Amino acid sequence: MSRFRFAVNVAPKPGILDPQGRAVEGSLGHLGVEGVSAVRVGRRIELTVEAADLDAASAVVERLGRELFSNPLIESFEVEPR
Amino acid sequence: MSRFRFAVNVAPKPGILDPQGRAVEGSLGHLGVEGVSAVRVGRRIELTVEAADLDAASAVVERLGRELFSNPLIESFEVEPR
Amino acid sequence: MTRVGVVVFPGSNCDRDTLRGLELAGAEAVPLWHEQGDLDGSAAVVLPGGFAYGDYLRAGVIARFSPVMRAVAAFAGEGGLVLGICNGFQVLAEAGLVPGALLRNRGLRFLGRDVRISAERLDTPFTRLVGGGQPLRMPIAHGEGCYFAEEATLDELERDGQVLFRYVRENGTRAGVEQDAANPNGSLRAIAGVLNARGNVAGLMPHPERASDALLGSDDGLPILRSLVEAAARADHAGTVLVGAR
Amino acid sequence: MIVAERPAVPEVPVHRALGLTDGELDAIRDRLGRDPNDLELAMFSVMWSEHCSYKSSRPLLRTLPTRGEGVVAGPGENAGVVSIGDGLAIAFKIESHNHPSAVEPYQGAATGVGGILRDIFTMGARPIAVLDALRFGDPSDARTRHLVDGVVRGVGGYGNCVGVPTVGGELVFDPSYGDNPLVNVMAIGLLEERKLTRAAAPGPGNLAVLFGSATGRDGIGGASVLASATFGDADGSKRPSVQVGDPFAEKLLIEASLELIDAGLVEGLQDLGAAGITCAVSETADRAGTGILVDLDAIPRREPGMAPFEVMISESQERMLAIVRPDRLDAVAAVCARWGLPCAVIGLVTSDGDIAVIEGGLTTAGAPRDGARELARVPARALTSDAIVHNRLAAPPEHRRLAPAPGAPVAASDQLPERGMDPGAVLLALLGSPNLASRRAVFEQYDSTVQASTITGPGHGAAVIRVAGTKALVASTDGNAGVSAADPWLGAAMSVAEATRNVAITGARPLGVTNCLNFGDPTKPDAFWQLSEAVRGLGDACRALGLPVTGGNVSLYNESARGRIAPTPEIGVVGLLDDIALALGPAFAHDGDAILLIGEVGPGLEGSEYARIAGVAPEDGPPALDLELERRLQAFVREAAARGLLESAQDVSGGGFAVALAEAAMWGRLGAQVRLHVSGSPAVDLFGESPSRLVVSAIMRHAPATELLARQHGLHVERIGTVGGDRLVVELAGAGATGAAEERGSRVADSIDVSIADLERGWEHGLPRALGWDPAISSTEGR
Ligand SMILES: Nc1ncnc2c1ncn2[C@@H]1O[C@H](COP(=O)(O)OP(=O)(O)O)[C@@H](O)[C@H]1O
Ligand SMILES: [Mg+2]
Repeated sequence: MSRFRFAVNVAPKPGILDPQGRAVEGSLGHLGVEGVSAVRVGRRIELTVEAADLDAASAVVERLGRELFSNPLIESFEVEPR
Repeated sequence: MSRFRFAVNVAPKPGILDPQGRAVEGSLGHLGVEGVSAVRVGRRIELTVEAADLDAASAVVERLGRELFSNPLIESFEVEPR
Repeated sequence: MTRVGVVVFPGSNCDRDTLRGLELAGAEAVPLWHEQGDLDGSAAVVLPGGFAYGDYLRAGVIARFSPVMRAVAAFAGEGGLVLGICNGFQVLAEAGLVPGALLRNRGLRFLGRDVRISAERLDTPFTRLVGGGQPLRMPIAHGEGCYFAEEATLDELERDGQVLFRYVRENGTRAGVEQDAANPNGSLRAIAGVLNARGNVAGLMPHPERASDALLGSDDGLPILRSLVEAAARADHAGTVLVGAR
Repeated sequence: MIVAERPAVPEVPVHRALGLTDGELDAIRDRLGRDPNDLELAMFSVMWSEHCSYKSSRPLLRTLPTRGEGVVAGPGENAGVVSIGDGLAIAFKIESHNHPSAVEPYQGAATGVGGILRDIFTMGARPIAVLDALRFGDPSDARTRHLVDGVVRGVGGYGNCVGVPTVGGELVFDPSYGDNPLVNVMAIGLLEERKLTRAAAPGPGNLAVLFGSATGRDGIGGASVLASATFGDADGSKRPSVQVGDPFAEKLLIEASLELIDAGLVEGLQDLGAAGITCAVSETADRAGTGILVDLDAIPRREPGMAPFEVMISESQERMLAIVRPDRLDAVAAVCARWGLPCAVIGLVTSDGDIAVIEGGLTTAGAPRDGARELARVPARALTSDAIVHNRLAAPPEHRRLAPAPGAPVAASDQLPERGMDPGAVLLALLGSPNLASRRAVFEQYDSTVQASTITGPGHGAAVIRVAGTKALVASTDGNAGVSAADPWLGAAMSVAEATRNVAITGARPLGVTNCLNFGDPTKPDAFWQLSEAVRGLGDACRALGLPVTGGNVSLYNESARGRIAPTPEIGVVGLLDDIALALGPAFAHDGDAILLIGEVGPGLEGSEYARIAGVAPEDGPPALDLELERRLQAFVREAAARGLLESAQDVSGGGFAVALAEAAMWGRLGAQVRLHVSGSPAVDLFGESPSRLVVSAIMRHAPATELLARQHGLHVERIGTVGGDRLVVELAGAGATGAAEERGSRVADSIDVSIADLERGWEHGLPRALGWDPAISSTEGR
């Protein structure tokens, strides 16, 4: 067995309203920041998986991304080996 | 001017309580998942910056990461060009 | 009458309650719009509860950049009295005007219920009329109220008398940290409210303005608002009060 | 509300793919005098949906009593409005968001709260309270737990953020809701009567101004077939099947809308809900007998490349339509800007009575620019008041459904009562059962005290909220699926009786009734029979109690592969308490007070919680309801409260007399010594849910006057014991108490003797235990 570190990035699907992203964009004026657009706010889950090999570990993370970390109806996720 | 896409990853600092991470670990049992540890739940903000060059754009994102996206007291952040 | 300003951020939802509570406490309470750069000559300022900017990203962080907050920070810098309630506390913490941060409740659920708190100090502009003895009963209503600061900071706060309120049990004893219903958000050292080092800026999670009328179950919050108004009145004439930390 | 995406099968004609029948297409042709184009078809398909047109239920709803003294606005407006004197009025309405909540519980419930709140502030009322009536399947089932968790977080996530206290509701578990949860939300608002604003578009030449969120591809699932069939775009990925609520935007919308109304800047105001812009423009125009010319290009979009039909029927949340005089446009825009809300002139009020959609823009004079194309033109009436009506077939089922089958959710009740077993154990099992245990674990996730006016929040009967001076508003929601399943007429009438009784026992005078009718597929005669019977029961009860039905909502097709939900007429009632000081609570007040039982028990255990946890389906039918008796009971308790005779009043409902008594004791942290005369079977006397009964307490000195007053109202009254001690003791007296009762199938015979502490423990822990909730909840969903 060996240990693998992953990150799972969860983001609102395209076309889905992202109130947080909107609020951030709306606030940039107050910070005097310009030229920022298309802000999407999502979650990032980092985790360590102990498994026989990378494939086995990835499989576990894929499953967690699908079943636990993301809401497939409104969010998409991507797995990122670290 | 050209456009650059970034992601800013915000994670709870080590040692800061991360009840979400703990909750995830707690729920792994129900899912019958084993070998997962060190779960940290953070945020991920994706954004597009319009600037003269990458350096200028990065500077803007660095500032947002520091002042808006993360609370230095409890969170660390990293900028990821996409 | 002493003028006390209540900041209205987009998403504030306790501003009207707070204005009313301050009036019951004898103040001339005026709303301060988040986009204004001055405080309309307020002798004290309250940041009310709610969900400023939806509490999106992180409670209080976006509001912190509102123009009015520059005025509030300057006012606080001169020793002006500032009180943050619930979301207002979160804004003050994000703005660095009070120490620490407010994390998500340990149970990861929003909690609306009555809690009991006791004032650790009775000599501050926020507690002078509270009087010792009975714990104060008032509601909390928040999802991110778990007070956090690093151990070293917490020790300093205790040493310097910057812990203003703590969650306590019905019998007045200090609440535990984990799995103690008396400290429902799991705040470190059961801290419900803190002072800045200078003693003129305070934040607390419970809602004194919702406990300002016995008809609604408790008026234990009124003395807190009265203390503020009275201190502000003195500040009015005698310049700003300085309650040096111990 | 269209949720499921229908596959676009080429052979299927567009109108059918849109859910319109051939007959409905003919009806559309009649109204247009020509064939509709696809955009017009899309507009009809959403406007003629059950949700917008009430095409199946309208004939039934017409039979309801809607007038009454104090009614300022009734059905047809966004919410009912009743006067409370001093120039003030209350706007209130209950609405369902069942199907969206089944798909995505958090967002479904959240947008449900947002939708009903908009109905309230559209009328010029500031929302002051929310009540959520929730129904789920077996609490030990994993899916149910997921739904409960998401729905409760969603209700809180939205209501807490907008700053409207959630002060009450219901939470009921019944297997029939397993696949099809019910999320009914009632909202209440306070307004100055003179500020009452109509959702109408008067005055040709006035401007239609859209403000709030931009328009995206939300909630157009069912109609998306058009994209593939007509626009050769089969990519559904851009089209969310779930709408995301933005409570922050809603809060800004509330403040901006009320500011616009306060300043008298709008001629009419309408929220956007189902059928989006199409519904808003056609309903406001129809109410004023005008038309609206919609400038499609002027509508702010969230997405590039949206098709005209997508823009016209999008159900994007947090949007409002204002009808504005041209000379006031700048002032309106200023208010919106102040609240950071985008706003745009999207059309012009016309006199031709048509909803016309123009692409290519309007001149400043409001005339189509040259080169502009008219994409649709439909009479506003055809979409709304003249929408199709179906007279459905109603037929009672051959054999009626019995009370919940054995195996109903009983996880939390440790043991089921055995024949001849200690009734104290039965009482504890009932108090700890999912449907009767404390709802604290749920309602503590809600902010019930924001606005600093909550006198009695969730947990102990009806909610009491201060409105002005000494006046308080009292509200309750109630339904009775158990009885409705056996007899929809009775279930509906009993729900009205219970909701009004819950209000009356605080001393308040009920002012009006709103209702949400949750039923199955109306094209099935037995389902439609359930609906028509329930509406008949609703009407009969309201007439008997002299109350108007001021509004409501109908949710049909609550069916799944596993079957149909128990018919669920959900009733919301608001009442007025003139003097808060005289408000009565359900909890016993002091040692030594006399306990009186008002009203008489009747037979019938079917549909009771006792039958549910006992896992029996009694053949004795549900208890009967005498509406005239109920009226007298409520008159009595109001008069007794006004005269200050009583210390507490609790009604007998779920769990029967024993549970009502135990609640009064627990909530007062006081014991009681009671001797109950058992007429028939102890199970019926203790746990039967026959209506029109109260457990009241009075100081000894007032007991005789209370008994006298009850008799004057023609009510049976019995002094059954005294408040005191730290135990609840109920001795059974009379023939029914003997072993003979057991021979008659009674399950209980001995007396009850339980400590208040034990009652409280069982009651408090029942729900979290049933749902498997512990302090460290595992969820990264929601906020
Ligand atoms: N989903 C809910 N949200 C808020 N309050 C609730 C909910 N469900 C039940 N309650 C509250 O719990 C108490 C018990 O509910 P219920 O048994 O329906 O009361 P009653 O028997 O008086 O009709 C009431 O105060 C009710 O408002
Ligand atoms: Mg009820």
